Amino acid sequence: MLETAKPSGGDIVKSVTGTLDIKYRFSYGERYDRFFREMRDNKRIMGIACPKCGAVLLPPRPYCGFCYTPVDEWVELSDEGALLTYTVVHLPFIGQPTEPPYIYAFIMLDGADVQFPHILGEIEAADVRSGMRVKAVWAEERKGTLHDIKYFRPV
Amino acid sequence: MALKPPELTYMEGESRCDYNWTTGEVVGTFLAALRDHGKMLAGVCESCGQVAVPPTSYCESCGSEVSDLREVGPRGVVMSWARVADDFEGAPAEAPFRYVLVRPAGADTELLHVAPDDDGIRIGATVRPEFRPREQRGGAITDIRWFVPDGAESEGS
Amino acid sequence: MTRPVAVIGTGQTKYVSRRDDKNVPEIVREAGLRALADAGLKPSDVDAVVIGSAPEIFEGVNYPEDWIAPALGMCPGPVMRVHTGGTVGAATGIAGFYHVASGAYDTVLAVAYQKLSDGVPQYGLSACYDPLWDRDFACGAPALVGLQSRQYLDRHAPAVTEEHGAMVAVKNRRNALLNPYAQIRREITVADVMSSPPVAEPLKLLDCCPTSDGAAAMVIASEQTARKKCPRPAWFSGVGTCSESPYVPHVDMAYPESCVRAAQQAYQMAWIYEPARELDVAEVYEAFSFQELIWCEALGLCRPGEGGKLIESGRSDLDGALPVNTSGGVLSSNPIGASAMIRQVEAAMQVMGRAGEHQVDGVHRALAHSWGGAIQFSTVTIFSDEI
Amino acid sequence: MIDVGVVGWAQTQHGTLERETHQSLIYRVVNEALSSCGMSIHDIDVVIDAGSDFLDGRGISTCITVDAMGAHFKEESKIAGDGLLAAIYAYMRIASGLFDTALVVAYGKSSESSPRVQSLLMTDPFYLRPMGLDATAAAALQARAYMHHYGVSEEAPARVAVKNRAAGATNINAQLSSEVTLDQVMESRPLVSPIRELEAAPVTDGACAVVMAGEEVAKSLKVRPAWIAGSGHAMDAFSPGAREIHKLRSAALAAAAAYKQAGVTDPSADLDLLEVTESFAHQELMLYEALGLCEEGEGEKLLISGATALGGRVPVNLSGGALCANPVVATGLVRLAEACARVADRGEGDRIDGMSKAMAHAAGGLAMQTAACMIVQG
Repeated sequence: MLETAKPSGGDIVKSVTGTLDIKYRFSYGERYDRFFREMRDNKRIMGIACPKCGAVLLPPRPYCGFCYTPVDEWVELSDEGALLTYTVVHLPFIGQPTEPPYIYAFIMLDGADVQFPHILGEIEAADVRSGMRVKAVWAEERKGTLHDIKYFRPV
Repeated sequence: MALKPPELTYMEGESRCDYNWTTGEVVGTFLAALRDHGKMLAGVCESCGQVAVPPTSYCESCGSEVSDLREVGPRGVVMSWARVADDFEGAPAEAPFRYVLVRPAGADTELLHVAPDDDGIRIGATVRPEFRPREQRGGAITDIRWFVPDGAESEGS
Repeated sequence: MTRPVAVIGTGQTKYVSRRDDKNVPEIVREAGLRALADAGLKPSDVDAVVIGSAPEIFEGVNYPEDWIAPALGMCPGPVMRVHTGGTVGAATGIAGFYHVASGAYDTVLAVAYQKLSDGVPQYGLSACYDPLWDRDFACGAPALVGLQSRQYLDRHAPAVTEEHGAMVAVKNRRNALLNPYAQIRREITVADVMSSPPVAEPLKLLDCCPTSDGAAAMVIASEQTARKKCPRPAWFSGVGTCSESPYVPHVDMAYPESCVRAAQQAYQMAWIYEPARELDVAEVYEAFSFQELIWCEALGLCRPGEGGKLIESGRSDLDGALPVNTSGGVLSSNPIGASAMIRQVEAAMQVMGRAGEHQVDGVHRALAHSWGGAIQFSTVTIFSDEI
Repeated sequence: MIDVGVVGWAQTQHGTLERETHQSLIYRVVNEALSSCGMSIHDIDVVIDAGSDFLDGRGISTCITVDAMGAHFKEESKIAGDGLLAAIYAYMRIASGLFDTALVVAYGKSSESSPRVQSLLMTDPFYLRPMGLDATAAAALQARAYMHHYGVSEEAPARVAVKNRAAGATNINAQLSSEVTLDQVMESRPLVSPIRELEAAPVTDGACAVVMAGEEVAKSLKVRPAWIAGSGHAMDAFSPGAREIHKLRSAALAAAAAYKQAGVTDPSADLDLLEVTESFAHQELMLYEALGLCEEGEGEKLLISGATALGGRVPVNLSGGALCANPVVATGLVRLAEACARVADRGEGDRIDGMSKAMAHAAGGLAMQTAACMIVQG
């Protein structure tokens, strides 16, 4: 059946290769704009307080994810906090700005009720403990992204 | 500590990923026939008999197995066309060119391909495929360079 | 009350790291036709199709259902694709359930698939993170589950240890030896797991699932058709799903509330009061070893913090009182978009008595669980041998 | 199936919304839909949403929009394709008897990436993608085949654009809200000919939300619902060359299923209004035929008769349709919201006297491979 039509000159084409390269322009929107400008210009991390449940939220959204209330009250957070949990990433991946191994962590900043994601520096993986105190080390050159903080170091 | 301009409006981003798609036997055989023999193979549905080009291993019309491949064309009839005036990244030909739906002789479906921007490309016109030279073919639908009006001299020959 | 709905046939492809003989629609067709054959039906007996797959970036085709569904012999006809992340396979089965429970359709074919080898799986998963927030630090699924596993271990130390995760990996790979569809069929030891290279600590290579090509399918039908076509249908007796935001206070990855709530809902619908006693088998979505312990706790199959004791006791072994992941689990086969449906397929097969060598005797009620997103989507499905 | 009403609906202003995020759009539109029927998010049992990961530039984008939809600690599921399909799934959820209320959300921000690339992503890797076929080119092939097959004049699609842009001029949410003349359309830039710029839908950001409720809850509300009378969806063959591309078989089948359920036997007499997804102007003519408003090949005649314009026998796209705003993924759900607003007796401005039954249509795939329809009545 298929054999009869199979080209005699060579094997069938087993696969086809291709690349997708899609460019995006992600809108910061009004909230991320304010949040990242505070980081870039003032080295400040801002949360938003929910007037109903009182939670101080991250990342900044127009609403409280928990009780669906509109939120608009900006609150300055400490750039210091406690390590919630962490993992040592050994796996390389495409587009990764930090070369593995590195320590990826969830940090509960003082004054916040939601975790802040970042990486740890100035510490060996074996010395990291959940609950330890860490503080942001700010980058000299800041552009309005989470990389405006280089990493968090132990206090 | 006022916020300074510039405002942050857009973050530039991209999604870039490489793929290696398995073709399967029917698609792989069709592509190899283009490459090795400069021939178009169609799939014959074992149930409804539809002759489909390019072929899939299942009949898009009735869902049955397609296990028999047969040569169709090379000449075919233009069933529709559309003219592209402006170049774009990844275009299959230099603009202006035309997209065509060609029904090769012996087939019941149409193959999507391109054609020169030539008034001879119109609905009902007979066209024939112009294959790329053997050494430029890689086992892809683009091994057919395009379809030209039957009887026309191929460019560069 | 809703009208009774059952799974009356299942189909799977063999899960492999690279399926190089068939393209995506052909793999979906293979699983779909097997499910129909298992149910004794033809494609023309199907009233609607539900398709499921995880992010389109895995295969690089958007709206892949448009390309794939015609391979099921259903076009022209009603096709809908569900798209919920890791839970999608189960969410697809559940959508099939609602297609029939609503009275809109009698017989539905639900198929879920993924052909991870066509693209770059970890890139696809990393693209799930918010580009303006955590995308640059997170690394596919292992980093997220590394955080989760660390939180779980730290909370319950020393009652739960890294060795307990390794024991899950050993058990599930052992179960996979009996499952002809499983990808990884190799006996391993706790020492092998503990000495395997770190991926996202505390996860080591053998704590992690593979990436697979494959598809799974179920035929879902009304009571009338089920009684006619299937001697022992697997009735949907409990269905629950729950989503949660990762950005609210008190997110607890070590005891995810979406899982707890989805389970409560499914148990309530199925009249189950003591899941650990009333369920006969459970298939949970353990993409990484520690997750089996976390899910067993959140599903109420053991008490919080007793995951270590559960795996140590042998209770969740194939010959234990409540076998968990009799199929070998996600740790043995992981075509992501299909993985959650494979849990449903295994649970349904156990109820139908069609699980072959890994069949557990006397299964009346089986649970299938899945998770997705940033550990924020959960589904629980309970199949029963009676309405 | 049990009676289900569409009780609330809302859509955003459509356009290029560069200061809006997906979350801010969704949050606003959901709140507006809820308040339109006096409900709170806590009254919602299940959320069914539609979005496109490739369009959003993220995998599983519900990861970061689920809270914007108010779905925290709720049943929630996502459907690929148009929001109208999500509405059909939500309808099934309530009809199962297991849920009383459902929220349907659909959103898209096409301005964040290239629409051409987005539609190229819909092609298969073997046969269509190497040809660079995008949605406009596929629609152009369809337009030429359709016009040739039935002898449709070159001005006919342009006349659809004139009609719909005139209607859109009164739609406060529309992106394009100016009228155009036949000459302007005919002289507009060719995209992929025969399609001209003014015969193609614009690039749009926008969102839509709809609230549904089972009979008991729907009747307990202070506002009157639009009751769902029927729905249907269908998919045709994938390869454009394996379809009769001059016909819309999927739309005909989706409509047939909806008509059967709703007891519609003569659509042009039984329906008072249609809202259809005409991403390209010629498609509205094809839809007249596929949806049974006229005989095959008679679309142009129906248009010229004025039957489908405001004040006509069976108006189509009084909102201006997709040609005035095309927030892909949400476009079809917007059609449902528009249809509901016209037929539900809520003492508001949008309702048109004498209209009681309307159908919304959504399309998907290259050259309308897929279709979904829902009929609502006041």
